[in-house]
Amino acid sequence: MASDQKDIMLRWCSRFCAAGSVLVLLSLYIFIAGESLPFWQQSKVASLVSSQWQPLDNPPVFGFGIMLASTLWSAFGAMVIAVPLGICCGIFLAEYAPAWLSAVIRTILYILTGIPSVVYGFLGASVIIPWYERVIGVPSGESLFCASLVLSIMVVPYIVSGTYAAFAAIPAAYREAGFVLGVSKPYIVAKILMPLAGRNMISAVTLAFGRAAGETMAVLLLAGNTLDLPLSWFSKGEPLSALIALEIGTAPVGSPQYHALFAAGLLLLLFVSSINFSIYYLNSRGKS
Amino acid sequence: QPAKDLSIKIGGSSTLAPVVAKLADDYTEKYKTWKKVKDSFSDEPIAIFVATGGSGFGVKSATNGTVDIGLVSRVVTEAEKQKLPNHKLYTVGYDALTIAVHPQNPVAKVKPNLTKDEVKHIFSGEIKTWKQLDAALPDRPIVLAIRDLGGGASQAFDEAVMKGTPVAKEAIQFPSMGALAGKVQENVDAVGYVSTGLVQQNKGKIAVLSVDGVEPTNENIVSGKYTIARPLILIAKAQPDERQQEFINYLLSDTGLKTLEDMGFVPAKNK
Amino acid sequence: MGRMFLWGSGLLVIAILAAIMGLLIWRGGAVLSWDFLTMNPKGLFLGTEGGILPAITGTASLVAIATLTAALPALLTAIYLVEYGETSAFAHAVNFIIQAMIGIPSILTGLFGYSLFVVTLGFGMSLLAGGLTLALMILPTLVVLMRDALRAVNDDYRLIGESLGVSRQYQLRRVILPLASPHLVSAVLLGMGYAAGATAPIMVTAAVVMSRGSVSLFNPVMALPFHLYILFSQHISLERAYGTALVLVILLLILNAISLYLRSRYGKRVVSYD
Amino acid sequence: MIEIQDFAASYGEKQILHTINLAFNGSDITALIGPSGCGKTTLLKSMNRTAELQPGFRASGRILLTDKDVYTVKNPANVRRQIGMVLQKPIALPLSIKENILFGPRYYGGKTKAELESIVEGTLTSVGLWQEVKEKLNSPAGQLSGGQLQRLSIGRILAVAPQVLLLDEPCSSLDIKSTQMIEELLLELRSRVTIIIVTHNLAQARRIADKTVFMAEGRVMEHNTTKQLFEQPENPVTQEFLAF
Amino acid sequence: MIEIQDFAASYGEKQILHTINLAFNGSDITALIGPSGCGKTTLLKSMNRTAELQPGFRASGRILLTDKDVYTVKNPANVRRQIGMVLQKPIALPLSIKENILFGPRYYGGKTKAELESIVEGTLTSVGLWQEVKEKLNSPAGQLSGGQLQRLSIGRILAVAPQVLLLDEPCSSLDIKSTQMIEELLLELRSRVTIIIVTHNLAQARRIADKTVFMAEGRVMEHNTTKQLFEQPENPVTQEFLAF
Ligand SMILES: Nc1ncnc2c1ncn2[C@@H]1O[C@H](COP(=O)(O)OP(=O)(O)OP(=O)(O)O)[C@@H](O)[C@H]1O
Ligand SMILES: Nc1ncnc2c1ncn2[C@@H]1O[C@H](COP(=O)(O)OP(=O)(O)OP(=O)(O)O)[C@@H](O)[C@H]1O
Ligand SMILES: [Mg+2]
Ligand SMILES: [Mg+2]
Ligand SMILES: O=P([O-])([O-])[O-]
Repeated sequence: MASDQKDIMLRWCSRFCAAGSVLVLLSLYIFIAGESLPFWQQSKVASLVSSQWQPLDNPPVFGFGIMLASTLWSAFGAMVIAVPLGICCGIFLAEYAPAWLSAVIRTILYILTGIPSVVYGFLGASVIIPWYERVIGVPSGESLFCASLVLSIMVVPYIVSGTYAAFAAIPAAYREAGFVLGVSKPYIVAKILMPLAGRNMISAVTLAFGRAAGETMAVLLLAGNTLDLPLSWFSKGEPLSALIALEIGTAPVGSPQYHALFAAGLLLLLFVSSINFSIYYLNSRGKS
Repeated sequence: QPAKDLSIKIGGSSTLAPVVAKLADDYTEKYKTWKKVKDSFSDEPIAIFVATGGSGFGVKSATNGTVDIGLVSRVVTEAEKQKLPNHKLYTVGYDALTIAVHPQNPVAKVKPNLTKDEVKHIFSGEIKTWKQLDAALPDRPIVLAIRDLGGGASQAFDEAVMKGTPVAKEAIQFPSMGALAGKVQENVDAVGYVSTGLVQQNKGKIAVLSVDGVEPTNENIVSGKYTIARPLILIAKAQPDERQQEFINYLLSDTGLKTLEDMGFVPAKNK
Repeated sequence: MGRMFLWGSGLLVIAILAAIMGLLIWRGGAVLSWDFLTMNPKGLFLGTEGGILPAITGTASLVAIATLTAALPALLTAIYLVEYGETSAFAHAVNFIIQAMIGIPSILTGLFGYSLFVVTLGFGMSLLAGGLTLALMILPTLVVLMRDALRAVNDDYRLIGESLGVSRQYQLRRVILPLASPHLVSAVLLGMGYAAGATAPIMVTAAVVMSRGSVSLFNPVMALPFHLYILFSQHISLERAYGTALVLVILLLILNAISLYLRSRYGKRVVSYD
Repeated sequence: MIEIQDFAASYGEKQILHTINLAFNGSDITALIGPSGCGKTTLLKSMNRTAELQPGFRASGRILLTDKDVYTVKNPANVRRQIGMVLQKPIALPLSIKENILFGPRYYGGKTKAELESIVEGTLTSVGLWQEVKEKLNSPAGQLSGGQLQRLSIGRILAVAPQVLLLDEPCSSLDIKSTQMIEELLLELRSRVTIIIVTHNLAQARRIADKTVFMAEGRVMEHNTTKQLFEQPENPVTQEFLAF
Repeated sequence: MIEIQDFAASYGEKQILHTINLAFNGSDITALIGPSGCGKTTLLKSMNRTAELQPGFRASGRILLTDKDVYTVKNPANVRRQIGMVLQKPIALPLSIKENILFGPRYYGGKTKAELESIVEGTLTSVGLWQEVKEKLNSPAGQLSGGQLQRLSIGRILAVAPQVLLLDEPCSSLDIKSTQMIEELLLELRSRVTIIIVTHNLAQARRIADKTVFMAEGRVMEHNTTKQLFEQPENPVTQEFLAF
């Protein structure tokens, strides 16, 4: 049977491709870790959290304190705004909105996820910052808060669609089981549906957090890029991603600064990967 | 890959990149193909690419050969020169870093002249509000706008003014001179070191302060009286290929220097 | 009260999109013209006048390279995961790694592309380096979307195939791929949109502020998102930044709309019996 | 106890039920049989006003519970509370066994802690679960077997003290033993509530129902004592259905 | 024709089938009955080696097809081709009616165009569809009704000329008329292939099966002629099952 040979060929080709894809992707870890190796060999762990970043001094000083703090502020801040909004909206779409409105809003969310981050950053910097300066009366509006604001708009669709999917996946029988007891809808949502959707909602929020933490263009344009340790949400700061985008172009290949930037990349990578891993763990544990 | 050999890649200083980009555009517009530049060349269309990223990017890319011409707007250090043994440096002009503020900032009227020390104290963060600079000024914080560390401007400013004193950490870093100038145009409380080129480009939108009684006029820059200045340099290969040489010649020609001047810089021949 | 909050959250989403699109169309529409789409950037500062043609062709070339490089390996990987690997430990590992890679920030893909393609392999800043970086960026997304497209095909079709004793390759060719094709195409379109909008990965691997001359693999290119970034951040022209943003968003909307249409129009045929 | 008068219902354009007239006696068990898709579930759901949760549902006619038309009640929750319904698939709410029983009572409120405790024990005893679960009242209800779960579902309804109990194929996913237990339970409950049960299992109808209603294509074809209907069906459609 | 010897099977830790011994005669129809979950489907799928497509499936013992153990065949596709299986839900491959029939034959190849045409006509005739569909052989099979589709599914299997035909509740989603047609078809096919049919409908087993196997909890409880098994069941479990 000639077809059998084709089958065997396809089987091997596909396995080869799967291995290849994984290898290529793994090499991302290897490269970033490898290029940062000289940095780890030369620096103390304390430098990780030091808030000095002076790559051009002699000798240069590299501490990631400012960047780590900025990344956390902007990403957590985005969650503070996006989580309540996203969960409400997800529940609204799944349980309350008329079918047509739900479909319209979900299409809109789909469109919003398709708008590239540079456009969000651009609109944020050209509209939100001047507005923020005017309303709050601060001399200069770039801040982690503004970055969070724009990040929250960027990640809210992930939370909404995660919440929506979690609720939509609950069999109608659970709602019926509530309704036949003559209780109200909010009671059913709170006592039956929320617990059932809980785990999936958490993984949607975690996913969104990872996105917010790794996002570059929007924070580059909005966070202010100062080398000062941000002590509040309304400070300026320079998240890890912005640091890399700002300095990788000028760092001479092989210089201490170059390796330090890859070290920053590795930190970001480990941070986001651990989030991804926890989602995967959460999901696989939930299924069994 | 013959196309690779014929194209010219240029990159570096965000101050100089717009000038070179403009000239490259004029050049391609004028000649279209290499054959029209010189009859011995083949009939290939002219292909020129200009990247930006700051003077640091210019030095780095010229060193490792990813660009054919590096753009730098600061002094190239000896250490850097040693890594560029097969290269030739052309100073095409000069730029001054003006102490620039928003035109509506009262400092432009109340205190149009600062001493270098005052400038230093402003940028180091010792003077935090305009009122601290002069009692007649409003009690509002000063917003510092600086180039990021890879920019030529930040190094030139350090040499001319700060002399090793670190710039205040609250200073907002901008990835290009254009962005820095933009902040000064938008924000009444901002002060930054803006290239004369951008001041000329944005006439009326940026006010400039004198330093130690010297205004950053062309004459003062050329004569060296205004000291916060920096050279504009092309790093080319010592033996560029013929087409690159043609284009470098064009950059250094009168037309080239005229464009540089039109864009607000001081061309090298004036000095 | 609670109900108002729920409706409010839904309406807010509509308001956000309306505000974004309204702003882009209002401010960007003013500069949008045939010349804007077909001319090179001009002006004393390039970009203050003229158009964005090289950025459009640059983005198109980057997307083309990324898609051409990533789509086939992604499809084969997805086929492996769904049709051949099934429950093997290797397939689990592949699945896990690909899934984890989806969330990798694009700036890190850019960093990797820079160190691998630009520095180590010596491609320099070039269309090739940028396109391959984008290919890496979209690969995991494509695999997952394609995997789900194949998984959505009702298992009973496979059971029929198996009980007739025909091979998986035959089933794929005659039944599974034709059924999943709208979803597969939709996945590719989505990947294209993702690649077209990415800025961080091309900033140090491919994008320049000015390019003249034909597009070629070893030369850098201009690109729409990067051009937008430069126009805005260097204060070259806010109007033209809005115009560029509008062009970019319209381009992505078209890609996404087709992708959504394919999925909803042909979505049911994957799972139903007729 | 509950009476259906000239009732008709449709989903969108499609009419599902045509002028139904039926009366159910207080302490009877009535079985509702008929081919798949004939409208049995729709009829049950119309009676406790859960059908209207489906988009496009419209109804006309009256359904009287102790002489009051349930469709004139403003808040349908009040109707649902009085006309309880057990679904085909046993469902554990994501709560403990105890909280499953108290789901309704807690919502209606006004009970002391001791009263709630006695509701739990009383209800679980009446559905024959108390002995089996009294040690693990606080463990998740999801752990129970299908048959236990279906009895728990019935208990959950009984805990809000309905007057009518509707059951939609309550045994179709259960094994023989569990089915027997449910049937016994229904026979016991019959003195307290009016019971209407939809079943595909004709033997089950014969075993437990006093009356049987045969429906086809959205109409009541025959309504009679179970014995009469199975042994001497009057309608030829009933005859064919029972014969095959 | 097909013989099962000491066969046992499990999914992961859970043993589903326990030492099954059964022999099926060449031209018999055998019905396989038993409570839900007792392992009927698993047994069928084990016979044509599709059970092993499920993760965690393990089997021991022998299944002999004309004295050759199918579990010693290297490529299971060869077994599946000889032991065809019809699924519970009628399914149209997303191809034309004609191509549904030719799905197997085209793969095995080596047929001329004329031969393929005659396979289409012959098969459709034998499943009683030819008259109904000969005008629209090239239209999508999805258009057919449930009953037609189930006959098409049977035809699709017959087109690869299996020796054994397994059917897993083939009529459970069909109406009375379609069920009758399938039953007639099986009675006709019985001279050509060994037929084993799983059914929940005991009346159906009585109508068409020569032999009946009663299974419970993964074991064969009774295997006898249909008449004997229904009228004088020997095993008390069988008695309970039939009585309930
Ligand atoms: N939400 C709905 N929208 C539209 N049609 C519906 C809806 N629910 C049920 N129907 C239709 O109404 C008819 C009667 O359905 P119903 O569920 O009442 O039948 P049934 O007698 O309970 O059948 P079964 O024995 O299969 O449970 C069917 O034709 C069904 O397709
Ligand atoms: N893929 C699987 N993995 C694990 N367990 C399974 C799997 N498929 C079936 N089972 C279990 O095997 C047992 C027998 O299932 P099987 O489908 O053979 O029963 P059946 O007799 O066909 O039931 P029914 O009459 O409901 O179709 C059941 O307990 C079922 O839960
Ligand atoms: Mg029903
Ligand atoms: Mg089965
Ligand atoms: O001209 P810069 O080097 O400051 O960008």
